[in-house]
Amino acid sequence: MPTATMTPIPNTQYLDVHALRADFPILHRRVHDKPLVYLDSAASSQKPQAVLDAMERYYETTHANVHRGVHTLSEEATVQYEAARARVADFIGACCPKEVIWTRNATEAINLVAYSWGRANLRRGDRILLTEMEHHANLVPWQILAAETSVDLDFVPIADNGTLILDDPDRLLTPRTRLFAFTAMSNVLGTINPVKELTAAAHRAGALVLVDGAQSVPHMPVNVQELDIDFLAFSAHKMLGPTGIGALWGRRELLNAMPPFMGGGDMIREVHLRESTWNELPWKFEAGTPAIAEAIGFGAAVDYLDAIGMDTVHRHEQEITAYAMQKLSEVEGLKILGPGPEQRGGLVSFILGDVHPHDIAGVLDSMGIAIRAGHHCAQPLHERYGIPASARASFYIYNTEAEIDLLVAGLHKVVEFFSY
Amino acid sequence: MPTATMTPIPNTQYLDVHALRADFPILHRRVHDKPLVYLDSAASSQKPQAVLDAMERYYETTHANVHRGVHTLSEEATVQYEAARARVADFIGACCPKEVIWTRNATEAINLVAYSWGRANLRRGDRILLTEMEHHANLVPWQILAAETSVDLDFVPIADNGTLILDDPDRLLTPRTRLFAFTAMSNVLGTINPVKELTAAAHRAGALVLVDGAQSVPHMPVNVQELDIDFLAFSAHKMLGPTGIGALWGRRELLNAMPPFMGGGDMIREVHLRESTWNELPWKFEAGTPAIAEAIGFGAAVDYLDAIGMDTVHRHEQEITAYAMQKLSEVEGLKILGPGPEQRGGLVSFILGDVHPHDIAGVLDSMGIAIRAGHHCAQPLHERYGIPASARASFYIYNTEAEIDLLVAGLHKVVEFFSY
Amino acid sequence: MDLYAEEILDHYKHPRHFGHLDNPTLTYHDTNPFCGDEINLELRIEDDHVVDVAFTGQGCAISRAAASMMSEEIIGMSLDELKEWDKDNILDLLGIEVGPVRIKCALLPLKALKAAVWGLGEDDTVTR
Amino acid sequence: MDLYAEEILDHYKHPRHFGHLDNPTLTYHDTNPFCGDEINLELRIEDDHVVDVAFTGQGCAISRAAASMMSEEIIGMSLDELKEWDKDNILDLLGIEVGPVRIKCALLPLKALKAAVWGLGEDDTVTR
Ligand SMILES: Cc1ncc(COP(=O)(O)O)c(C=O)c1O
Ligand SMILES: Cc1ncc(COP(=O)(O)O)c(C=O)c1O
Repeated sequence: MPTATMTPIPNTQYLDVHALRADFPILHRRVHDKPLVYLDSAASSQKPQAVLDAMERYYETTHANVHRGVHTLSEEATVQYEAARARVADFIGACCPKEVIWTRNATEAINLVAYSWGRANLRRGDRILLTEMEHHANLVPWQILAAETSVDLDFVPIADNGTLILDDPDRLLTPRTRLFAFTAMSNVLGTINPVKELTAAAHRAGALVLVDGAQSVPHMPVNVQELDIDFLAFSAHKMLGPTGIGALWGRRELLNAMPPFMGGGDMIREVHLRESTWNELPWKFEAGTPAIAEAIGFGAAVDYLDAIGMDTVHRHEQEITAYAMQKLSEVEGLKILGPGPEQRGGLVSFILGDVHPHDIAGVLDSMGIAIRAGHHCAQPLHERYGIPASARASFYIYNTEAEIDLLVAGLHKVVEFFSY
Repeated sequence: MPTATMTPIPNTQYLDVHALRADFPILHRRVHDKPLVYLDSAASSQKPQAVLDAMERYYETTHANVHRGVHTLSEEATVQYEAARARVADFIGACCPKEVIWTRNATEAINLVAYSWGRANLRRGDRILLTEMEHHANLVPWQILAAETSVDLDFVPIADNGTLILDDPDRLLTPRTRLFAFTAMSNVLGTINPVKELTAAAHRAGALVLVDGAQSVPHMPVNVQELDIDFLAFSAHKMLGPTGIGALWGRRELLNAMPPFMGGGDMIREVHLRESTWNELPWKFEAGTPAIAEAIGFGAAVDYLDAIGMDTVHRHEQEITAYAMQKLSEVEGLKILGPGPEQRGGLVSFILGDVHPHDIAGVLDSMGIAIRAGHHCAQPLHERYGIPASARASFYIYNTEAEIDLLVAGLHKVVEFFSY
Repeated sequence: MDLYAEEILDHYKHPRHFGHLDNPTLTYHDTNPFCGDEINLELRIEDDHVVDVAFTGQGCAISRAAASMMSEEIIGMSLDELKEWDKDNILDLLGIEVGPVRIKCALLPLKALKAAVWGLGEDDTVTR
Repeated sequence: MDLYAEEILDHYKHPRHFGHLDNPTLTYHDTNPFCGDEINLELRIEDDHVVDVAFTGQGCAISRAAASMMSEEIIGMSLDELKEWDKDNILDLLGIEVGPVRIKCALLPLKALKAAVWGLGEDDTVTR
């Protein structure tokens, strides 16, 4: 674990960031005539050339619709498309590719579970446990389900330091609790939740576990079998992959027992005018022409991350984050949300006196520095802290401590600029 | 209308296909050491370089998450993303961009209507009218809905010549019929249905109209206001665009009155722990990070088609199709499904003696010719004709009459090859 | 740093008409939940004309400057004139390029103004 | 035209064991709805060994050749041996590369065979 007292070096000790940045074309762009400092990867990451090339190559040499075609292009496309699924399955330690269902994004993955598993299994009086730190993606689908099925929602509260308060698990994990859905890492607080412990508690209470891995899968090793969870949702675009694709992983027995979500081509076995039977996993949940090029791009992204190693990715980000927290705390009036560096992933959200986060981001943008401002799709979390919005700098493999220095220098300017 | 007696010329009279083929990198590929003859565009079209470049350029210079970011990249990405929506809205003659909702594909667009409009509006005893020629995408979602809501399905039958039999519209369009959902063009028979007339009949009966435009929007001019329909579903990947994106167009009043489908970021206005309010159109129906690059690619595809002109696209295909039908009918034992060239779009499905369609496609593939074989996601249609499968050659702007000649020569070989 | 031109910063730091009126004819409250911005707009109308205005609320510099500049501008204008106003009037006042995301900030005061004057019109309770 | 090697074409045009048995011990019917392929497999088992086999159905050349070749091969084999069979046995018989889509055609006869012999085992009604 990096300590907070280390001195700035151009790369972290874990990763040759400067070499790696050459792989990301966008990082050579200038913004307002300054080199781009991209600190918004928690919203969406940038893409290495290898990912773009994989998709371009696919379109230029192989594209055809998958599964149904007898001709060479279709067979080759099918092989590449399913190989990408196997790669992603492997990346998260799934038993087998058929447990990985392609979706548009993490959000759709969670909605799939709410629609299919939720409507088939929940009855009035059943309860779903969430936390107060959930992204809207892991909140709104359950609200919609709850309104339809008269299921009740409970929420694990958050302590002032940004960690979950679960000292009384039995009160929240009642005998009627059927699902505990929580994020592995908060996209605002940065908090890394103890997935294994939370899962064990849920299972003791007889509840299933859905993990929102949108922020964990891109940034640290995740092994679904070791964690012993039941569902995992994540998005390619936050982990060097393209937009338009994400995945739901689920345990085979659960997925097998679930009714389909959307209907159409590919998800069927036999169709008659008035009734149909369903295909096997994973295709039962994939209706219509899938995001073929995107799946292949996702596979290439996972290859890129695997070549670095997720342990290295995580350690690099923790080092950057510790450094950032130390430097940010020196900015006048700046207050960091969330726990200390040892309990958090690669992002820091903060408020700065009474300067509106939009203005912080606006001034930084004029210096080429991209951070996010707003409620980051976590309004209830901001309500919990009594603030309308916050500013967030988030890091990935391509960020350097030198960029943190630019951020901090920029914030000093912001303070100066808006002082009365 | 091209007649069936014209002589083969390398290009049709409408389009300089040879010049245009240079824009499609994959068309220069060889398959089994023969030049690729791609006759499977109804399953998925190939992509011009301009579409690939638009996406690559986006990733290399602009990518960031849309709508929420204050920084330059996010603002630029948002502008490009929403401009693509406006382009597509314009392409189908929509009143305004907000009537266009991005989905993964045509299939999801139909499911969206089934889930959102269907569950909110239909009651036991209500009826939905479909046709016997629907793709599974416009059949299975309604079966799932019917099973859940005890709504009844009716079907417009097909005549032997592949056209709809609607001489008794009042019997099928009952006072309880709430929706008439049909394809504008059959992906097997090639039949172009009279959308305007069918829509008028449905509206007289008080039913809404959903048009499956997966095969019409790519191949002919479609103007939703002129047709006076209520919903239109289509996919980018069949019209020179990328995989992973499609669209639902719907009339504003209808979309406004519909509840959301999936929940998550971007589709909300305000979120609290136990309740939320929804964003305006189109975002109300777009949960989570959208397919940003894909939307931009879709916009570029529509630009490419617009530059040619959809009238020209349609005329070119009709000429190719008339030529193909004439030549194919000379192959021994070959039987074409569907109506004459004046009533069909750019595809020809057929059976060939008792040679299994897979074998037809398999032998043609060895000659570099890609056609499709199977039930083309229209099993009930094949049941209607008492055949398990068919072979299909489908055409697009890049196909030439010379390619038809290769197809026909190939089919003569197939006959020879499999004759006893 | 175009977005934060001298004048905008001045209006942000020293907002004109910030506060409350004693006896407003119209008040309207609006929010932009996306940003957590809020505005409370109060108008004093006499003979179909704006004779005084005040606002409170929280928001970024752009939205606060827009509210401040708008307040200065609309005093003396008739309700009919205000009904003609659109986003170009605000953007002209601000005198900067506003991107597609921050436009929501810039237009919040206008949204409140339009709702206030049109709401009045609909109730047919115009004049004092 | 690898897929349609001489031998495959021969089995397709002149399928061995095509037809019905007089008194099958086991019959199994399976379909591949994706292709519209169908197979009806009949086995005559004596002393846990295949003594005769027949099949009917419709399908492409690959699936029909696979059924024909498989039928020739399994006569004389024990049920235990057949339970060991997997897709490699069929692909070896066919002697060609089969892609991910057409593999379903090639393996339909094997699927029927496995279901027949395992089904038997499960019912514990093995031997005549
Ligand atoms: C008529 C028709 N409808 C719907 C679809 C489904 O399109 P997609 O798979 O892109 O959702 C297709 C294409 O497969 C089609 O031909
Ligand atoms: C914790 C968390 N969950 C879910 C999501 C939703 O991801 P997406 O928008 O890709 O569906 C995000 C990202 O925005 C996130 O940070």
